[in-house]
Amino acid sequence: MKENVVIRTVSRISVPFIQVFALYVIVHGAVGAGGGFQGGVVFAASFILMFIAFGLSGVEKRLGKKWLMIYSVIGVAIYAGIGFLCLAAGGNYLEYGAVESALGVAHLHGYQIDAVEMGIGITVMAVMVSIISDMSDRGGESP
Amino acid sequence: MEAVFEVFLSHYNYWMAIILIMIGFYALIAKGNLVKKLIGLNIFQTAIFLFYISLAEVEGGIAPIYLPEGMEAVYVNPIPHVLILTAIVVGVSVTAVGLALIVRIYEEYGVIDEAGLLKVVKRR
Amino acid sequence: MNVKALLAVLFIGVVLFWAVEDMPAFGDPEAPATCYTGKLYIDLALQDVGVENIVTAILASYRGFDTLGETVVIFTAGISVALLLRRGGRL
Amino acid sequence: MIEHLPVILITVPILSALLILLLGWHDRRFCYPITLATILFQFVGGIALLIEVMRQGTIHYHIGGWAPPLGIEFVIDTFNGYILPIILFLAVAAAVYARRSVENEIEPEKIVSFYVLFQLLVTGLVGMTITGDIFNLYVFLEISSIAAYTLIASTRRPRACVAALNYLILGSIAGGFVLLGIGNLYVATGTLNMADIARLLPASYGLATVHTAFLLLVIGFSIKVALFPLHLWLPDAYTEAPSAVTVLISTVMAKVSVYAMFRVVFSVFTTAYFVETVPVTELILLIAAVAIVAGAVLAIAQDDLKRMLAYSSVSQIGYIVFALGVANQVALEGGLLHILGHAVMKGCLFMVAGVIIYRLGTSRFSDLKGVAATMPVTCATFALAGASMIGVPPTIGFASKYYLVMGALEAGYWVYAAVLLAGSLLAVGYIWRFIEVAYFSASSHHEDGGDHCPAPAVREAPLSMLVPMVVLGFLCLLLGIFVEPIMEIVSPAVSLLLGGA
Repeated sequence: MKENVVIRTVSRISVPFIQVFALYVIVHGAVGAGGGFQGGVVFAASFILMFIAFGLSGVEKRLGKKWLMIYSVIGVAIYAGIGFLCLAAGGNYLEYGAVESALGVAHLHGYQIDAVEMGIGITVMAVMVSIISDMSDRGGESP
Repeated sequence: MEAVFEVFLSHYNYWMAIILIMIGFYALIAKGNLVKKLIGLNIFQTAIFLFYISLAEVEGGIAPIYLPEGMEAVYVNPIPHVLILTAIVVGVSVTAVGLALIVRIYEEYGVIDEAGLLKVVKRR
Repeated sequence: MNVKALLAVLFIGVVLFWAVEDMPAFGDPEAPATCYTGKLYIDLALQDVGVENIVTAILASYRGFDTLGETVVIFTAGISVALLLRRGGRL
Repeated sequence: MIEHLPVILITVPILSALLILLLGWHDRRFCYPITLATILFQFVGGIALLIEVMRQGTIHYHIGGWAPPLGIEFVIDTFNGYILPIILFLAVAAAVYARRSVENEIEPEKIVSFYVLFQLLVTGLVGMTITGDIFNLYVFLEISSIAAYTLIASTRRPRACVAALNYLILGSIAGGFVLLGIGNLYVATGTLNMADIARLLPASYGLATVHTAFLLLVIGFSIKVALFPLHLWLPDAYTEAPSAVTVLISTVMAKVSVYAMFRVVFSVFTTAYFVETVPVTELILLIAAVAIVAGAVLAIAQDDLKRMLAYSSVSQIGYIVFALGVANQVALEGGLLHILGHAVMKGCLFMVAGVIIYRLGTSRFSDLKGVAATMPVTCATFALAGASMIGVPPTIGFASKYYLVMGALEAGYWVYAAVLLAGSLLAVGYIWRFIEVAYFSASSHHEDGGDHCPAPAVREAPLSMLVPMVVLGFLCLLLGIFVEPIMEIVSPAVSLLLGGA
């Protein structure tokens, strides 16, 4: 790809803002429009912008495919783990109130919902980036 | 005629969704190009999402997020939104797997339309 | 024009259009869906879950298992694409 | 912990799928033991649930502690309590069988993700079986479908990708129809819980919305179970998939799809709707009869063992759907028995095909001449399971077909009873083709030095593939002889299905 200063500079500036906005969307899910899935997709979009602007191999090396896989595992594990936490606290699966009353901390289930949203966001982000990188990895190899 | 028009006026959302469903479904089963088939699949699914979202609507309703205490409002039905959030993810996943399969097929056979594929697959 | 495909599409179209006449009108506040569970969620979500966004309350709490399923679906898709397209490496 | 067992059966396997991925990254050898252990655990859990259901009646599990119209509920009654151990037993058999077969057919670097998806497929199917919420059913349907598309394409053969894409397109149409059907039901009743829908539905039996929902759901699940005119994805998918995957999808996935169809038709719409309000049983019977005959005729016309068995599946699915059409006690008992019987025997037959592919690298009839001389155990097992497929007493195939015919006669469908018997005769035709090739044709391998035979010394397959195959073969016989204890589970399940009337 030809060097293009404008694209690189603009994306270098905008990527952090996109990521901050993505985190805002995830965390804001409980009180307003937003949520884990939407935020995760926005977060993935920032990486995809980097793919486009800086080329695949460089960004992939920074990101590490191994870490993408681990992130997607962590996301699902957070969600399922919170469910098991509720089981351990004596409630049904995903019964957030059980943990709250077992530990006696107020507003805990709000935090659990936030954690669940984070889990969704992490998984969605990691999987989206890994799908894009897997697919665009193959350029020029076809017959 | 009058009655049909009445039904159309009060149910146009479903009509639009169904027309889109038919367009997507046609593209899905009749198009030869595999990528166009997947585009058809996406139109088909998105039309179904539109159908769901439109049946959540309540006249004069606002997004289902509670207003500050003391303010009264009519909220739209939140469940279809939740269901479709899930269904969108499913649609994205199916599209991703389908595109990955098409990439593999293109690498193996060098064709991307159904007729050509049929010929190549038979020959081997 | 593919006649067989057109017939299938027309069949589905007719079936779906047939259903429309018995559906509640667009934005009808008396629709069964809105009156029954929709209203229940709107009335209960704040005191049950304590989250302002009703969609999030349903997504994460009432129908949380659907969302776990959704997360697993996207995880499955990620693994699937990796299986189909990734060459070499440890996976 | 027993009261949380339903949800543990789904969530522990999800965690174990993650574990397979992480440990598999470290060392590939960890994958298989974890998969096998998890599926075994699920099987034991399934048995425990069945015992619990038989002892105490239907189990309800409210996820998140939310009662049904609001939350998602798991319901285990005698019907899915009966299905659950069957599918998990066959999943265990497929998992035992998978190890060597997968080493042979799949590139080593794909094994980790293969087992992750294998685990997720089984988990999705278990979820479909025990959920009591119709949208949750859709979510699990899609988990299992996506895993299945990829597993089919995971071999080295490029044609598998084409088969998988075909399946993906038809499967997505099915998924879309199911989603639309659920939407129509939701418009009519305003709820997503199956029992709740069944409770509210009688008020709106006259609405076109409900008829449309019924039609869409039945068409959607018909694509999934490959009922005759909609079976086009099945032969390619079953033929091209790796042997272990073929065993899994032809037994477990097909049976769960049939279960979902039965569940939606009987528990959501109930017999009061589809027998009395909208009489569609005649149509279902006609389609099922056509499926039985057409599937068997097409099976006879094939020249490849695996493809022949795939078409035979189309025919046998016809038998199960036939029971749905008759919808009386005896015929449904036959249908549920055939779900068990067909799962066991078709699993066994596909394992035979896989073993033959493992040793000979092909399953074309022209290359299998005289294979019985070198693989006696395999071919004997095929004969045993094939006899069950035909319906020779005292096998399980005979028992289920006996009940089906009796049910058809009881309902006065003489012609259709004759069709069932004709289907059995046609089954003789296709089973005999392999027997003839294997036992009564001169071996080509030994005479011309085996030059189109990749393995120079053809002998029986490894023990880990033979054992599940032989066990399933003997089960065809044993279940047929000891059919009484099974009927004790099946009869209440059928009463439960018909209970809505």
